Amino acid sequence: MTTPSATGGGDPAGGDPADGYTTDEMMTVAAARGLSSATTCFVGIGLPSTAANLARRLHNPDLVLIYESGTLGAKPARLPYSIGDGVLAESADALCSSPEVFNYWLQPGRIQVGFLGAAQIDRFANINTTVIGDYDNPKVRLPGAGGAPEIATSCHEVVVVVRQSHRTFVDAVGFVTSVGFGRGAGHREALGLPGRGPQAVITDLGVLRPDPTTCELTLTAIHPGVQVAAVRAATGWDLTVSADLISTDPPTADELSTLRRLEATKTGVGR
Amino acid sequence: MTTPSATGGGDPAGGDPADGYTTDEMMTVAAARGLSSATTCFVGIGLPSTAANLARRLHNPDLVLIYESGTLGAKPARLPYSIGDGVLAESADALCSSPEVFNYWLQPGRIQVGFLGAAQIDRFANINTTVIGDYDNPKVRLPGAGGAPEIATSCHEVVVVVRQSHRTFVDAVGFVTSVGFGRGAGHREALGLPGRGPQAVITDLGVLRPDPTTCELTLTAIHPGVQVAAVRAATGWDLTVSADLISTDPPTADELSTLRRLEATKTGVGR
Amino acid sequence: MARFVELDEAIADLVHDGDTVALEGFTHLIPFAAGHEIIRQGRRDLTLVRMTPDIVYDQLIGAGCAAKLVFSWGGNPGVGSLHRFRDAVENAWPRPLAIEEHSHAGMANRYVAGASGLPFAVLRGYRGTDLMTHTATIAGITCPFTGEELTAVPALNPDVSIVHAQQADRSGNVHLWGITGVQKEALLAARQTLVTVEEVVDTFDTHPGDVVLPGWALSYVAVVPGGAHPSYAHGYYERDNSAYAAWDATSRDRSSFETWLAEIGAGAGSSS
Amino acid sequence: MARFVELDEAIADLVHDGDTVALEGFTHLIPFAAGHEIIRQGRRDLTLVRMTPDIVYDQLIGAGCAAKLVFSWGGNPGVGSLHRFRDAVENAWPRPLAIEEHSHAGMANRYVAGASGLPFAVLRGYRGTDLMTHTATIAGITCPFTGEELTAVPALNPDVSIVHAQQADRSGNVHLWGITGVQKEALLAARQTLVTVEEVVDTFDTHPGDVVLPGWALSYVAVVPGGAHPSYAHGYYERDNSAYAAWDATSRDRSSFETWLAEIGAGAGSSS
Repeated sequence: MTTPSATGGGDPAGGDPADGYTTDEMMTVAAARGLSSATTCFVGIGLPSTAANLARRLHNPDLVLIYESGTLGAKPARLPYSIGDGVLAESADALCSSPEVFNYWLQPGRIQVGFLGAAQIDRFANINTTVIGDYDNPKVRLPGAGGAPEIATSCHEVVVVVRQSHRTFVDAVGFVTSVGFGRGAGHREALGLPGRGPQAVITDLGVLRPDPTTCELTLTAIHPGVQVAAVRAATGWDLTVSADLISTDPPTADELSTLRRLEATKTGVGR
Repeated sequence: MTTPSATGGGDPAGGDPADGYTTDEMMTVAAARGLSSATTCFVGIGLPSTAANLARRLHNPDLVLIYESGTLGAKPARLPYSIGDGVLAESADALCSSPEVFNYWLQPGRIQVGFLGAAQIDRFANINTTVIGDYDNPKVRLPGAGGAPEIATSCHEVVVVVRQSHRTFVDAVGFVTSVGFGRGAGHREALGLPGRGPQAVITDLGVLRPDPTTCELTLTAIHPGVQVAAVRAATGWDLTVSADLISTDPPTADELSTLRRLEATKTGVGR
Repeated sequence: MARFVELDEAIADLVHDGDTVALEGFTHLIPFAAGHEIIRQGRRDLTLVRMTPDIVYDQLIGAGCAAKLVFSWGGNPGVGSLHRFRDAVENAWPRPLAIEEHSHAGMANRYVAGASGLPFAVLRGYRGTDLMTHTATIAGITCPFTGEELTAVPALNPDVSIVHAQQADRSGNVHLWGITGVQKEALLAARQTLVTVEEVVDTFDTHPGDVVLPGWALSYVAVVPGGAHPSYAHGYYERDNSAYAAWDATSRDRSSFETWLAEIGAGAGSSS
Repeated sequence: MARFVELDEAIADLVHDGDTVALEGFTHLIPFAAGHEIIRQGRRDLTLVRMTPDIVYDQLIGAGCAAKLVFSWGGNPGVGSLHRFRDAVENAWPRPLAIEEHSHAGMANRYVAGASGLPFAVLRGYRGTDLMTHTATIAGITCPFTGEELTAVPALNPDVSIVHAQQADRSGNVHLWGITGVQKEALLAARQTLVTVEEVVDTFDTHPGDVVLPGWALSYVAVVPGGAHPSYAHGYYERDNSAYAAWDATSRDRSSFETWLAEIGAGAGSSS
């Protein structure tokens, strides 16, 4: 591909590795590294928001963050507590209504990277945030779609940040809330979806990327100290491991301290 | 009809008649009287704007004026020179974009009276502001539609203010820019147009209203000193005169002085 | 022209059993006080419409006010689940809750269509998702110029829409700013409207994200300082994140929820 | 990210013969300086798009820049006719001018569709008018939920949209206020954009009717004080109504118009 990929760079961390960090911290740092060359990012709340704000602080201060609350170019001084946090409005280049953020900004493909979380994700990177079990008689009712279905289709590419477990990484989600590659290669195109779909799924164990031919998520990077067998055990399908599997650089001291300072901003009262 | 009509009242002027006034002044005063009980008015520029602002000054200070420039509730201290005049913005309750004024305010039927001018108007109150002669090889190219087609269909009722002449009042306009009653009774309904259409055409000679049965414009009021024959001569069809023809009260001294003070506001530099 | 009334009078006049009611506000300016008044007045069989049900709808659902929920994201933002919503959907407690779910983009466009006097809106959305299977109010539509296939959603036209704004002036014009979500569209889509406000002022200042709605387009304005708590009112008070966190425990258990109901003055048996 | 450039450089880079170009601004903030630069650079065969052609398009049409005009109201506001527009339509001088005419509501919605990445927009409009006969870009569309018949218009996606704003900041964000018409939509609908501004400021104040567009969504910003004259720039200068009135005489006659062309520095033979 000739277009620059926001998630393509290995982006050597280039600092001294830090001692003692959690798997969540590794995940967030890896996700932030994936945004080192991104221009615009539509940010979901939670892990994606932490990673996107970390990327702005570490190596991409010009990264434009768009939240679905209609805050364009938010530069929050602390981590937002929710997607409609007042710090997003106060720091945004511009504010717009809900219809406008979806119709004028997301839908026309103006945003490069869509940064999503997931309750469940499957082999073809389809995301379920709606329901576990039968739709009309659910075992667990999840929050639902929010902005995700259109983020997943309209952004040029999608990055998913999610903790990996056998319950979360399933062979096929029972409910497709947001389309990854549908039933596999060619399905996005058949549906007429404009974006390229999920290009990276960054977890607490490693990084999965779609196979260029089959679009099946395969393990392409593994975090320090994690065994491939552990990743496979935390995956609900027979996970393919890339022949070019790389090992993620551990967080540098700078990455880790920046992340921790960022996380600490959220513990205040705030709103 | 049970809904109050903005143009239904004879609304006695109730003051001393003024000496010496022009036919244009009579027309504007008559048009302003027609707005004495109106609530909201979508205002075209020119004569309609003068009359609407006069109505606010004379007897309906709460009349809400909406201009197609997206100025909602404009209360201009002087007559606007154009429909996008800065005095409209400065005095408005709220400002909105062009899409919003048409989609959110006009289209849903939120505005009671549409106040329009016309280059030509016909027997069924259809308005032409597009072209005289063949469309592709015109004798006179007029400005075109502007906001009028949707004002004519979406406002609850329409009032037209136009000087009357044989050239302007034609049997059937060569180009329907804004629909009055189309080809006659029932045509608006067949087209699915929500508003009741033109309820008064106020000219420098008198007032024409649609016949309740045929929807043909008939002469229902005549201005002081004007002969019926003169009105008929200035009409391009065989004008029916109402059996209940009334004579318009001449402008009162107050109406006339208020109008003249209002007109004088426009002669300054302004913008 | 908007009339200034007390909150209880406005709710009594506007909200009737069986009505379709939208309380909007995207994280910010959520009309909690109005929601609690609906609970106190014991309304039933409401169709509740809202992009992000938030805890205000968790409370209305738990109190048994709702027969149906039309929504796009039903969580406790920054905290987790809406337990009363889940209990209604998963266990039909205190009564069965029908759901009609969309994406945010779909809901926003449904309000736009409603505000525009159109029966439907067009968007690029839902394709390939299972929402198309389970939600009847999603349809295909073909561009008459290009032949392209797109998605249509029907207009939302609530019987009543309620929002909270920072200010009204003495003419009943209302002013909100900051994150303003879909509030303008929700009000303009509704047959009748109520805006609760923090205060009445003589004139409006300007702020980023200003939305001013003319009083002549509104039904009622009620002055309710703090009416958005525990959500926030930009320029007035911050979000009470601890209240959102505490709701998780209060709502997780039916009996602690019923204690809460009694505390806000809901009549006996409100939830059953 | 918007780049700051000189006006002539921006026009040379953005506007090419045969392009579809929109200069927007509803009475207010009309980008006259940019229009005059297009004339000076001698562009030809443009499709000019604008709700209210105003005298800026009268000038471009008279100068022979345009092959086609897409519009909804072509007059000299407060004065009368656009004589160069009429001469082109009525007499094909200086060259034939194809027209595609709509209502304001239709044009506004065409820009909305363009800004939204949709191929068409839906409205209640045109029914019963002869515009439906003479304008190919109007079609019927049926609501998939109610069966109601409505009207569709195709998206406008200009090659270049140009607007004038009061201010830019140093990051290239632009700020306009007062009557803002369809400028946001025109910019967001276009493949490339130019915003001319009165001045560059460190930070934006707030004003009624604020519109802020992020620099990362724009191509070029050019600082052109007075760039909207003889229209007005709210907060900077008033409309030069006498210039609008004077244009009636200047434009009524081909030779006085050609004198005007020479005065603004258009090359010889610009109009032929």
